[in-house]
Amino acid sequence: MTTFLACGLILAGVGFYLAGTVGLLRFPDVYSRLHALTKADNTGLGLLALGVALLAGSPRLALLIALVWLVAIIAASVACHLIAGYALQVGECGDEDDR
Amino acid sequence: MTALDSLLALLLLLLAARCVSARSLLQAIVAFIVLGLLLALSWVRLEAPDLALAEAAIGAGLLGVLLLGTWRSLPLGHGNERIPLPWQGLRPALITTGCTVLAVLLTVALHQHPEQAAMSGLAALDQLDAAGVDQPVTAVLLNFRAYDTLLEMGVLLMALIGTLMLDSPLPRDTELPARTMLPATLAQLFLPLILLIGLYLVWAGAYSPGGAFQGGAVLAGAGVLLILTGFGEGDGRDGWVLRALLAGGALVFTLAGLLLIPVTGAFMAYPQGLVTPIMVLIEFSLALSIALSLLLLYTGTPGLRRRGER
Amino acid sequence: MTGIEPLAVAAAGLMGIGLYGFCLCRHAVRRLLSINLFGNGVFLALILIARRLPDGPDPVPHAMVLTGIVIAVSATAFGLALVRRQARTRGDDET
Amino acid sequence: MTLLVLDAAAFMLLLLLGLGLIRVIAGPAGADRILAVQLSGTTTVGLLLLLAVRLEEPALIHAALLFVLFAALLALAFVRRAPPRGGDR
Repeated sequence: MTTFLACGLILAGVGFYLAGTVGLLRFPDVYSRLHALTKADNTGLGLLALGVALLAGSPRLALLIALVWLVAIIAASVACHLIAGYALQVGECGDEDDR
Repeated sequence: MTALDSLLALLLLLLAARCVSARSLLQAIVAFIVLGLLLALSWVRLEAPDLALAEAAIGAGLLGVLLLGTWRSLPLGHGNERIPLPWQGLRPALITTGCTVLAVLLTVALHQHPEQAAMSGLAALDQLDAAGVDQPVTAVLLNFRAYDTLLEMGVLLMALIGTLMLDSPLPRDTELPARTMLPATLAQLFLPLILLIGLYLVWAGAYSPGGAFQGGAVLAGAGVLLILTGFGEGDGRDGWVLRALLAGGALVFTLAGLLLIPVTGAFMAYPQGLVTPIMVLIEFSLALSIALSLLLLYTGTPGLRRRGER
Repeated sequence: MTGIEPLAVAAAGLMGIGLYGFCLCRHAVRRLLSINLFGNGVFLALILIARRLPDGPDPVPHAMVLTGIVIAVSATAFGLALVRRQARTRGDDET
Repeated sequence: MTLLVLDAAAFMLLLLLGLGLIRVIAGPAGADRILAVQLSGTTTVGLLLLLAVRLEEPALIHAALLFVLFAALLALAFVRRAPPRGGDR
């Protein structure tokens, strides 16, 4: 039963990753792509981590996996905040990195 | 799993080609950073979690940031170039032929399975009981390749001395695009965690993947985080404490090896019963030296200070 | 022999591409990146060889690769310091 | 069955990482590239967690933890530079 639940959660997580990647590729500008990354990706990692934690078998490892997810959310939100601020300041002037 | 390996190999080659052929230097650097991620996955697939840890600490925490920092310090457009494609001229064509032949020969060679390969490893595994630690890679590093570890520390220090003689520190960080408290908060939240996992890796190196180098690299990453979030910066002057810590790893290692010669009769052999405490002492001093050397290699300065301190 | 090992192809390919970049790139940072590509190929090859042992991976190549990573990082950091110094010296000359 | 699901999920994730590389290569702006690098980082972490269970190697969770702890460093290093337009740089 737990195994089925874990497999379902992992597959659902992969589905969110899929949504995130599609969003990254298909959304029109930087700001909407940020959505794709932070929302879908962290939910994906969350569901995946939950599934993996169920399979891990020991509470210590499960807690460690939960910590990975928690740190990932914090890091991703800060990173996206910074990137958004940068994009806003630079403006979407295209290939500014070819300087 | 073979499908996974094939895809991994394909992506590795794709990114390597991108890294070499991208016109802008930034794009080449970004491709190299992503290649580091995939390399970590390759280490996992090749049953080398030690190397995956090292790649995580070095690739994500140090090398990528150093490359980006150096790129930022270069003048506009510096390093943007178009590499000639294989069919554009005689020289590229010849070089391509040579490299392709090399790659094909190497692929063939790597698929050969000669008899009695890797005798050194069998010998080392047989002797593992004699060592004080259980984890094969750390045990090999500390016992059978003690000279190697010592000289590796020496190479790190030499690179640091060379870098300091060049007197070309990374430029001071510019202000963040948005006035925000978030990075500082991030540093305060993550710093204890990073330090904890760094020290844990040094400690755990004895019986699970990890060790002085991985732990030291993680500690250096903590320093880089402090510098990037504006808590610290490189200093043009150095202090004796810092120098002592830098030399500490190599010194403790050599002294422990030399002073115990009267007891054990051999260089770098440790008396029974005292092996574990001596190993722990050596590992921690090595990790500290490695962390500080890597951090100073990043800043390119002989010292460190708090931001704003004179 | 059990078919083609994909990561062996990747190791050889990384060495080939790294050498190509090293020969044809002019800028120092790009050459450093190319050397690192080549080095990563060598590391992969070493670890692949380490797996030939019947009982578990051979720890000696693992230790060698770990040492190799340390040395690659310190050499790259030194190279980048050289590049910064060179750029600064040239900038001083032009002004 | 669990192994099959784990293998399939790992393969899918690596495939998605590869697709995300299109954004790394195509850009168009530097922010897009660094965003795509962040996504590949998170995907790598997911893969590491999956493989940790699949290969029964708990040390991989430590590697995953290191990757997420250092994930923000690259973004920080990237945005900390003078704006390319205007200014004296």
